Amino acid sequence: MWRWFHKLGSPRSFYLISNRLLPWLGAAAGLLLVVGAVWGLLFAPPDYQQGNSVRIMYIHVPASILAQSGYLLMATAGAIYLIWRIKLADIAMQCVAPLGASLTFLALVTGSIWGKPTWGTWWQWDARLTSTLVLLFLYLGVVALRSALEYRESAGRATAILALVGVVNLPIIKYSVDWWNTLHQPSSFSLTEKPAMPAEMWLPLLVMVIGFYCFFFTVWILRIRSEIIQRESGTEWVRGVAGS
Amino acid sequence: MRFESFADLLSMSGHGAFVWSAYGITLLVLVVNVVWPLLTIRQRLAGLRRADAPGVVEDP
Amino acid sequence: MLQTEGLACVRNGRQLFEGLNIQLQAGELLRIEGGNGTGKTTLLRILCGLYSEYEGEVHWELDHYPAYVGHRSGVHEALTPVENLRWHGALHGEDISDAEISEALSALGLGRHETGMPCGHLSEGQRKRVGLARLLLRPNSAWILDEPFSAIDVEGVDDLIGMIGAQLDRGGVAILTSHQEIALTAPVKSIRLRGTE
Amino acid sequence: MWSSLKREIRIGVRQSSDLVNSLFFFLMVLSLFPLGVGPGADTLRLIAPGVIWVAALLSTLVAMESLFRNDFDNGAIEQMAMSERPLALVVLGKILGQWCLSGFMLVLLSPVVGVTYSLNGAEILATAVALALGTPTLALVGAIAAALTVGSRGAGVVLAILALPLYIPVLIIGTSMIAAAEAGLPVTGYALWLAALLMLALAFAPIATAAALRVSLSH
Repeated sequence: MWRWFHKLGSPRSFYLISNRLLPWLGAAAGLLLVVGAVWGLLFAPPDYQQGNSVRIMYIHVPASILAQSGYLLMATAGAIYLIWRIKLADIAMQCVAPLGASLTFLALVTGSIWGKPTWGTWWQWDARLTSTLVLLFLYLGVVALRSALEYRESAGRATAILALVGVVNLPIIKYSVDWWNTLHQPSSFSLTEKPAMPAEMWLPLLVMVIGFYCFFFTVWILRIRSEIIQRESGTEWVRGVAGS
Repeated sequence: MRFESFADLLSMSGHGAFVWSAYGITLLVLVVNVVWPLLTIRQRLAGLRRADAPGVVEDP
Repeated sequence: MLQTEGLACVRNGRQLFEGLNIQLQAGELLRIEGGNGTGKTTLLRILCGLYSEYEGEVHWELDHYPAYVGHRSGVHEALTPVENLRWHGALHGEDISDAEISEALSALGLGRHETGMPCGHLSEGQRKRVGLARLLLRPNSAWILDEPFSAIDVEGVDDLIGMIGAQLDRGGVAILTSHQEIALTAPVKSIRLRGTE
Repeated sequence: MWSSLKREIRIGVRQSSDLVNSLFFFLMVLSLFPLGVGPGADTLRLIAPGVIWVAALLSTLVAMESLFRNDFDNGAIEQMAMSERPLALVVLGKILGQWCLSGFMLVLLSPVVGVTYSLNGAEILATAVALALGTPTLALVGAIAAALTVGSRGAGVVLAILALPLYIPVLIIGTSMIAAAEAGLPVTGYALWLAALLMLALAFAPIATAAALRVSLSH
């Protein structure tokens, strides 16, 4: 296992491996997302309380799941870079931040659109939306630090430490926001606890979540490849890739 | 199929505007996320190709 | 005392040096020459463990951490030289008596008058001497000095060379960067860093 | 550690500009709200917990900006990194030293603040305890952000962006502690939670700050 881990560690072998992997992943993502969307939009039952607006769940829930797992992935890549100094881990960490931030933003927008028919307002300081907002700030913190240390050799290690500090604080923040919510939240429908769903409701959701994961990895690999070309532009093999 | 007609699909008993706008924004964000790295890859590769092309004076 | 293997460093896309193998025995002086921007300071900071973006290995056999005096003297302008050095001593777990501190300061030409005032009022050269006084505070087996002679007047340089000689005689090592020759009886090794363009 | 703490206090006393600024900042923010929101006693009582804590957060940020800046520029951080004592302990001493002159002062100011926001005796005591338990956590967590940004330009804004999300748990629990005191409810639970956060910060923050400083030295 260790040999494979190191082989993947070199940007060049990652680039070659991803050459084969990317088409399959991209196709799976496209397929799953289309199937899931059509299923959720057209065939899934409306909610007895919210009616059809529950269909927004099929994009809001996967987006916020990906937003959080994105941050965990970023922190893991950061830890790997700090411990084993594998250059690819730094590149991987750098490429997750903008992607994760855009998915967090997506979760916020779809959450507030979903809130409009349910609560009558665009923004409700609901526990899930608030912690998603904080997650967005954590992402922006990593992006801001990375750009503030642009020409610094050890910018990667600094952002890795920040990501790790963030991931340690994430559960604490989430817990305190949920607890704060119970103090101030009038007991109306909240996005936190998902309603008990019949099978024909959560099946499309499952398809969408898997689709979002495939999408996430596809874009992540694309961004990593683009960063590899940038950072390794001096090497022979990248010029070979450019030439072909 | 939960909706009888196309019009019914659009209106979704009043919630259509919200559902479709949410899906629209999602589609936009997803497409931008895919297209952006593809563009930068092509741009960077082209940059390298230009730099390598014989007879091209490499700008300092 | 010191051994490095295949030391290489790329900074801002430029290869500063590569394949650097240094051997330094007790009582030897290593002088690092090179123009500005050839990575002298970076190399010193790598040897101190302050800079870690490099390839290769650095092995020290020392009983104390090396003492480093860089361009920045490590002296706070609101504190007096004595207070500064007392804190520097405490950093290494030794509480050094004020007598020893003022003795070290006077060895560098800083009398009672200067040691009473906050370092902010001292000149650049005097502040550097306070930084250099740190070397005398406790038995260091390795001195790492970045341009020690800059901002020091002529007889100060002689005192300093005398100090370095004494350090080498005691079986310690010294590594320094400097643009001027150093007249010393002890064996002097030197490396020239060419900015490999 | 103690020598760094004493050194920080001595520097703070002699070069009190940065730390006094953060206290003035605290009082200024507090005096803006009555002007903005209205001087009515009950409105002030309602907003008091939130305002006090937001002011404490911002004044800690102002103090954080100068925590490592000076020592980074004059080379003291390099000496700290090369000392035989663990850097985390030395840094802890430095942070607590600075807290004594900035965070702790907020605790001493809480009676003044309490009176201006028409809080009674018990509420002022709760405010003081809350600030006493919360501001060191703010200093410790803020130090991580300060250490990460000390090597970069334009550190002030970036420092705030990094630190504020991490301040949220302290803000929430601290605010609800004062609010509970105003409602006459027991505050021990909140105090214990703030103490728990403090212990967590004391355990982990210095290590992260030391690692961040070593990285900033490698820039």
